[in-house]
Amino acid sequence: MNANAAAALAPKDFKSEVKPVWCPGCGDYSVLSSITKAFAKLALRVENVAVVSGIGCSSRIPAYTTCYGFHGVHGRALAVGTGLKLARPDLTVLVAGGDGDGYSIGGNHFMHACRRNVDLTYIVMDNRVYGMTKGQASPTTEPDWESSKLTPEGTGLREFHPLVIALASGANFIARAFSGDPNGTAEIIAEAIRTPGFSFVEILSPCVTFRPEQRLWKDKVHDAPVKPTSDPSQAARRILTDDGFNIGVLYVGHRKTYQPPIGKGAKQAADLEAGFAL
Amino acid sequence: MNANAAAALAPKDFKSEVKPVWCPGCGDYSVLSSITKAFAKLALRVENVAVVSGIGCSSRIPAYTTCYGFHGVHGRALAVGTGLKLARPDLTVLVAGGDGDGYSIGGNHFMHACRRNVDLTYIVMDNRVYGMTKGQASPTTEPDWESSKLTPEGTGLREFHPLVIALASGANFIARAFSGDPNGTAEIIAEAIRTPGFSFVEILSPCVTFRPEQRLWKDKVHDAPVKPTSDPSQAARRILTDDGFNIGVLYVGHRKTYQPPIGKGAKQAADLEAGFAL
Amino acid sequence: MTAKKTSTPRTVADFLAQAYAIEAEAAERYRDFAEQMEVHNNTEVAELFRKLERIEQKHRDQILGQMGRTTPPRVKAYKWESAEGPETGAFIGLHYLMQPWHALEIALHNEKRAFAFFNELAKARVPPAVRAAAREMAEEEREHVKLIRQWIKKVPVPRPGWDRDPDPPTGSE
Amino acid sequence: MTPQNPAPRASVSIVLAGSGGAGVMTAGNMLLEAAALAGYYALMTRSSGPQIRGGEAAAMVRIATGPVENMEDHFHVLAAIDWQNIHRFAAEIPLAATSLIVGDPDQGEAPAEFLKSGAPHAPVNLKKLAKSIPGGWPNMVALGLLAALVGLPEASVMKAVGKSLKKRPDSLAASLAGVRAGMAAAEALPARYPLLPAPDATSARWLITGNEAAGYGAIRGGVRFVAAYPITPGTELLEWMAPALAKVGGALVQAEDELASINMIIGASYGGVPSLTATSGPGLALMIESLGLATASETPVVVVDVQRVGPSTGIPTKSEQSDLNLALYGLHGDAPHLVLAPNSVSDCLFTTQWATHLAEATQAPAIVLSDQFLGQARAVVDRPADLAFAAERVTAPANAPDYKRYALTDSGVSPMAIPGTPGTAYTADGLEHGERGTPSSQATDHLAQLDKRRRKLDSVDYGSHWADVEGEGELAVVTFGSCTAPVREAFARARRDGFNARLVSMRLLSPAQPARLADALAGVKRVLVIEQTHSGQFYRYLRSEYDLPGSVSSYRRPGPLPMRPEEIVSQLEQWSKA
Amino acid sequence: MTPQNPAPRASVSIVLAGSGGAGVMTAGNMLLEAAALAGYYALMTRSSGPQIRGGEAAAMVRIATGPVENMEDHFHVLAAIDWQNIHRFAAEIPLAATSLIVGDPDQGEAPAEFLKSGAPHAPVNLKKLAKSIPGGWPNMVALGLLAALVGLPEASVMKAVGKSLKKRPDSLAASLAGVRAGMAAAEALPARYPLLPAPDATSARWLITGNEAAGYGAIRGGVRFVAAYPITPGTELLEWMAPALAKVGGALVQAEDELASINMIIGASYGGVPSLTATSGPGLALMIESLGLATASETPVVVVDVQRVGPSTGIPTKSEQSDLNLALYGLHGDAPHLVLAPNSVSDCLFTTQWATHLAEATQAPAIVLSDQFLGQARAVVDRPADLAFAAERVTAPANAPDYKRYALTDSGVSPMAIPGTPGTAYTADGLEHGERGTPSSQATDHLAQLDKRRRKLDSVDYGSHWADVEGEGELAVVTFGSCTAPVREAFARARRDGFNARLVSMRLLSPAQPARLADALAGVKRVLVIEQTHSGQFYRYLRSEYDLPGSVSSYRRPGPLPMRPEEIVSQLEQWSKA
Ligand SMILES: Cc1ncc(C[n+]2csc(CCOP(=O)(O)OP(=O)(O)O)c2C)c(N)n1
Ligand SMILES: Cc1ncc(C[n+]2csc(CCOP(=O)(O)OP(=O)(O)O)c2C)c(N)n1
Ligand code: SF4
Ligand code: SF4
Ligand SMILES: [Mg+2]
Ligand SMILES: [Mg+2]
Repeated sequence: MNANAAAALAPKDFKSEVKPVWCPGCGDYSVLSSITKAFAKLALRVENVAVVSGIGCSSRIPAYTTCYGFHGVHGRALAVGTGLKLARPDLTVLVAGGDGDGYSIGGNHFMHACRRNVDLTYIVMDNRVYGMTKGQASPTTEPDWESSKLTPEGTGLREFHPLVIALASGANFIARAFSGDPNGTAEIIAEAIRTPGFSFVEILSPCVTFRPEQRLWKDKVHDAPVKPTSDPSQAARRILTDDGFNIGVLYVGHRKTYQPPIGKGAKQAADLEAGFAL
Repeated sequence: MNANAAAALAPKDFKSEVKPVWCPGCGDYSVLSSITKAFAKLALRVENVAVVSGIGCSSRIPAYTTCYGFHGVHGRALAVGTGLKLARPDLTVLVAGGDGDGYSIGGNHFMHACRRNVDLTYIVMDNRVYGMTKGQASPTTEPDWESSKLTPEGTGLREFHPLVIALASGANFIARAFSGDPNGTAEIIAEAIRTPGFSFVEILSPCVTFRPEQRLWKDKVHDAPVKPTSDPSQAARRILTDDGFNIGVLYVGHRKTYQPPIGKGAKQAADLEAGFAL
Repeated sequence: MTAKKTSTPRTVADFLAQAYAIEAEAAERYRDFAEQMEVHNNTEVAELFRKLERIEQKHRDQILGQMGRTTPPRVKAYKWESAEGPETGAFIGLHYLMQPWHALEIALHNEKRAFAFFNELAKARVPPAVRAAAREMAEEEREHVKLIRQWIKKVPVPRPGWDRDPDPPTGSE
Repeated sequence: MTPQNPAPRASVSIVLAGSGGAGVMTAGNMLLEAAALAGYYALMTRSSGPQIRGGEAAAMVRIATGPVENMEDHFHVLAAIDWQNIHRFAAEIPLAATSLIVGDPDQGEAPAEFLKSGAPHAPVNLKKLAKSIPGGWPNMVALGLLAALVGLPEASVMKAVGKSLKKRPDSLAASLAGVRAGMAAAEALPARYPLLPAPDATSARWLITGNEAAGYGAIRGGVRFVAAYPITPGTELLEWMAPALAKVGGALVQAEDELASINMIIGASYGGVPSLTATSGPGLALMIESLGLATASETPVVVVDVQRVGPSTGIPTKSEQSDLNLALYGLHGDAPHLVLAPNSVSDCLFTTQWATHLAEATQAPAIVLSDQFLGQARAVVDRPADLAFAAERVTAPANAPDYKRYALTDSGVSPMAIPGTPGTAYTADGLEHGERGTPSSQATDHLAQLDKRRRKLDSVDYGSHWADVEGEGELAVVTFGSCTAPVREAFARARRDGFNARLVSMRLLSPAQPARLADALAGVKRVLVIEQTHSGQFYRYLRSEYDLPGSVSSYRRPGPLPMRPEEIVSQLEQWSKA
Repeated sequence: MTPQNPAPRASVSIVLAGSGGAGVMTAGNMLLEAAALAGYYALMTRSSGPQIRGGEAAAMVRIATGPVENMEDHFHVLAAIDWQNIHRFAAEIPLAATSLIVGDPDQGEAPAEFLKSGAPHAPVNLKKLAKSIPGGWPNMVALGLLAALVGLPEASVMKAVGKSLKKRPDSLAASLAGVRAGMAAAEALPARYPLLPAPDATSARWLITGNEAAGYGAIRGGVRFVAAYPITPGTELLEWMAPALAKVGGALVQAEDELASINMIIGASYGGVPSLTATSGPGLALMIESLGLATASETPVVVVDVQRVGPSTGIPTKSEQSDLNLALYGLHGDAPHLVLAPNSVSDCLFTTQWATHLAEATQAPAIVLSDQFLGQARAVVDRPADLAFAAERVTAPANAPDYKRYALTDSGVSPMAIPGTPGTAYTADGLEHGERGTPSSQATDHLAQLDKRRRKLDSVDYGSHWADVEGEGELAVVTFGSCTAPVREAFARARRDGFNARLVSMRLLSPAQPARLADALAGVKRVLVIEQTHSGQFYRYLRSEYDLPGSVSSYRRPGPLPMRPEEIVSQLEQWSKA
């Protein structure tokens, strides 16, 4: 089949037959729908897209798309996605997961993926909780949230600020989205994919089961009052002082994408023998 | 021996008989000397101090002191130090290591230790290289440094900004020091130890073997032109725009130290049986 | 660099305590240097640093005598104006292949700094007794400078490439 | 139809199924508690679909006149509030032709998977009955019905419901009415499974899960610091410990990952505080490097691995014993350490307590291999005996002369100086070292320290706790962990047919105890090794470390289904006749 | 003194020692190259103190008329440029009374540790001789001296020096003069160790380290993506591969840690590109969880573990075989995978190439257990044969009808769809799954997939490469890895005394090959297992998986000292007479 000649796909063509195990009301349904919309908008082909994830409710997402998917282990999605993209620069690689997966166990890969600036898009469905393991605090959980049996007095820990860390680490595209606005989110995801380099989209995605109060997020979010900037220190000021509910693209940089040439070597393996011969 | 009555110790009392394997000229000698000066300045007792490290040239430091020491595995020093301090809040715990140990393999613990804000002092001897394994690029290595056989064209990666990450993650005390100024560094370390919560001191400490050009750092460093601030966004602006050679205490916050009460439970183990009894 | 003013002694006792600290630290540092050279198999330079250590120790003990003591005093933690104490060698100057000439150059640099330190104090606005004591100390350091200068002349000047090591470094862990 | 008048039985198994929201777990727990209050022993396990919420679920309850630690061959009653996807549990809910299926006719037919057992399907309008009570719930009706079917006294059921609803007194009346309605509805059912009278309660009883028992065992053993990262099915152990530790002056820290948690407990233990983490296979895998550090630096720690089905993420909610290899062999280099396996829900207490004691005594890491079955099963058990095993670390006194942290002693154990002790400061090291801890690459130091670390484990007297040894005869079954209970039941059953064999359930898996096992197997002609793995990990381990007498066979199979007595009986038959 | 006229020998061993800066490694490498140019086989290993720079160092060179892959029992010549701390290497530098110690009298006495061998100490003023040449270096004098002592032709030495100094022509003349001065100085020495004439060079020869060979083997096998984190002694493998991959169109990425590197190569391999990482014990330990993912998701990857002395950080610069347990058993759950071990420097090439082929063919992870000795030894070897093993992954065609990624095929191998292929998109999963990859917790799916993953490895024809099998008789030695060469040499020596035995050096460690080994050992009455571990990991593994014939003994000892032929000969004697 000639990919160019093929008809463009609709969002539903990116949605698979596998039925999500998510709780009804879970924000991740909307995120799935936004992703499929973004893929359609970008006229991608299912076979040229790979969705990579770790472990968590949100990380179940690859199988819910009709694309190639990789559902790895907890916290390592960005490493898998990085290897895949570096080896196969022709693919569109979307890495997706939760706040526990990405900011707790996976925090180191997050920082280093931002630095490395491989042409990936990374989506975190942040519900400020570990959904899959029944409601423990994640790095983004408020310090005084007392509903986890593991931390019955609250964690007492300062929240992790994903956008600040992304910026401090060198991510090239930084946005915040809200699952309650699937169309807006689709736009943002599409732009993230379109932008070369490492794009990070933090999506506020309520966990209706363990954080039912997040149903009220819809009343808290608001559009970012300013246009995206490409000045890191301006971006820093904005992100540091924002209320965590500013929605929109907040930073777009111009850093060079990291991609070693692959498949372009001039030599044969046997040519290397010269180095050993006497 | 009554610790209070005991004579205060001199820096050399904190220096052990074990002779460092460091290359002559290595910045870490000065750091060791600064640490012992800081301990003496604070009138600490050797038995009440624990120095914890990972793996690397710099991480060899614990055995060079007369304090309790723990030389663990690569990248996990902060976790060991955290457990130790939480279990034994009466001790002064100093965690020390290299830029590879702390920012590459140990990056996640770094971020989360900053967030957790346990009363620890963390010293990174940053030489922008992996000394121990013979000169590979570390996260703080300049992207165009081409002297490592692993990355012969340079890493092409944006440097990791330790102070920015520390600030973004919530460290309560942030300073940069230079090993070439052991007296100034000793002051900073003493202040870091004195300040409650998680204190981070990045010490520029040349690797004369793999980065001989760092011998010239002495001409590059300069005192921070401003006083420490306790305003994170002011600190952010400063650190983001600084040249990496500003020396001094850059940020001192007032965040609450994380320390669950330990040793203070009112109950006996057997009292817990009530929960199982019919 | 961290430009904090070294506290100026107001009495001779203060002065001697400070001078004692300066010499004690200098001696200790030469011992560190000697040990580094021993660990790195440079015995020739190690021995030289030991010698320098002994010189500084002697000076230190002489001050002890001036203080009228037989046991070392508790050394106060001084804030030196400079990165290192006025007579303390910087670690970064060392190299495992260094030769006696390099070691003596370091010593020379330290003695000159010591001289300058005491000389300045001798001219400072401090009680005359302190000035006199400082002058005396400066004189001694000037003697040391001379001594080292003569010594340097006796050792060969390193050839260019003295620090060339044909072998690669070793790594571990 | 009127029920026959069946003979009362010593054990009955019931499953209550339904969609999430139907409250089958709550009702199951009440049934368990009612049985306990009535003086019975009981055990409950759970199954649920992959959905976090609203998924199909089943509460499996076995009630008996004596202690029970495993599930029976089949269930006597399957009651379903609805049938939505319940067929997915078919493999987990074996029925017999003599079983009874109770379903709500308004919820459709019972699935063919169950009907093919030949068990009759009795319709009961659970929802309608519930609706007839204001605020009524079908699960309460089902509870009453099930209690009546097995003959639990009404008072116990009512008391159990009351206890459970202490905090929701508003719904108590409706619940009790529902129970009564269910009891009444049971009258019309075509079968009954009455229990024999409960034994006289001579001993105190506990209602406890294996995870809770392990947590309590750790605290009894002296653990006062825990750092951990949540993972199914280890999380409940941690969730129980968090408030419990706070009460006894300890602390639990949620770490950023398992690399942090193992290293945090190493740090805390280095500081002198007995420390533990709990996890499951994927987490244990991440701790391997640092367990080597604990071995080399001689820092005692306890790691509870509540095993689930592997490899990789596998089937996180189900049980298997296949982390055995990792626990035994997972460290790089020669790194002797302790591996122990509890063999019942209540033994989780003893084994974890003993593990803590042993870890502290030997200054080595101990891995406790629990599993999802033991960890999450809730059981009515006799209050376990108080055993004196507690943390007793050999420490160095202040100013110990010429202190050497890694001194080469006869027992291998050398006094550990605890930070704060004057005159004994040392640096613990994962690099090979001499007696003082100073790094060394000399062959003599390496060999001496390897020998020392091995000797520590070999010089402990493990007493009789290394295994449970039962029975007589020339045949022997060797097993461990949660396979033990079904094997015991199979033995009891086979014995009635004249079968005679020894049973060795090994609690101390490593270091191996060849002399002790040889003793236990003296005179044995044939050995059968039983385990829940695919590759026969336990069998292979026994071969490698022990000279098993006579001919040796292996019966193994993977999870997720629990071992059932009948399956083992048929293995025993084949094998004993072979 | 004039040298006796000793009989020429087939092999001679020399060590050149001195402080960092003295250039002993450089001279050792020139000696090695000179030997190669003269038509000899040779091997060089290194030892250095813990200092990064300026530490004591020793270059150990063995030169022989036939292939050599291990060190001899003792060195014939120990030459030292200075003696600073060289005594620390005493255990590594065994001397005999017939050996010769050459030292510079200006550098003091030779250490007692060496003199007690009874070897004479001949003074040569190396430094003075060097100084007499403008720009002269003592190491070049030592080189000339050593070359003369063993009778290497001057032309070869000069050529080797010239090659090595290609980039520093300014120092060539002085170096050559130094060599000549050394040769002249050798005249006066009391002993000589002349080599037999070099064999006619029928085959092409390479000068290569095991790490380079493994890297090249990987590239020949098809590896085009590497992600890794530096660690001694694996780093050189990576450092060789980085530019080599760039040349052949591949790429190497330095990852932030080992967790990242293993997952990056899983990602790249999922994308269809054969991928590898290299590490050592601590790094392998960190990769364990994700190796389970590679197994469960059926993603082929190759992990080279260049083993060092464990446990924990251990002795990073020295060799041991004690990661065997971790490599074989380290995964949680039942996770069949490949483990291979090269048994010589040049076999690192074949084994890594074959491992790549097997990983790709079976869609499973392969661990290559090299070690520090093999990896860092530099050897003159016959150019290895071209073997056709390359990556040949069974992939799915575009639009394959009813595509099932994890289809239950006879061989267990199911076609893998490579991203980009239309019509076959699927999600790879570490959760247990059905044939399509959809997560499943059904017992039937779990068993089917476990069987499939096991079957894949069992249905490969490993041919004759599974082991090197040599010799005849009723006795057999089974070994692996770098123990093989000293065992071979011990055999050759013992054979002269009438000893006769078989030697099995196992290259494929897992999956076990019981039928093949049974064949190889048919008729054998006694088996001796030889390995470099403390606990006998290999012996235990063989016991667990194989029915070894007759009585089985184990000879094992840990690192850091390499196995020497004499040590094994004495074991063979004891054992064969027992
Ligand atoms: C190594 C490892 N540790 C722990 C777990 C258990 N675990 C699974 S998902 C999860 C957290 C999920 O939280 P998040 O990433 O926020 O996803 P969510 O479920 O909230 O979408 C944890 C701790 C695991 N699977 N593997
Ligand atoms: C798990 C693991 N991976 C890799 C290594 C190898 N290693 C030892 S030290 C080191 C880096 C040291 O760099 P840094 O922390 O900057 O310390 P430096 O030597 O520069 O002071 C590495 C990669 C190891 N010991 N363990
Ligand atoms: S538990 Fe929370 S995050 Fe998980 S599926 Fe349910 S609502 Fe979504
Ligand atoms: S290699 Fe570099 S960091 Fe390591 S001891 Fe030498 S100079 Fe210091
Ligand atoms: Mg979450
Ligand atoms: Mg470094």
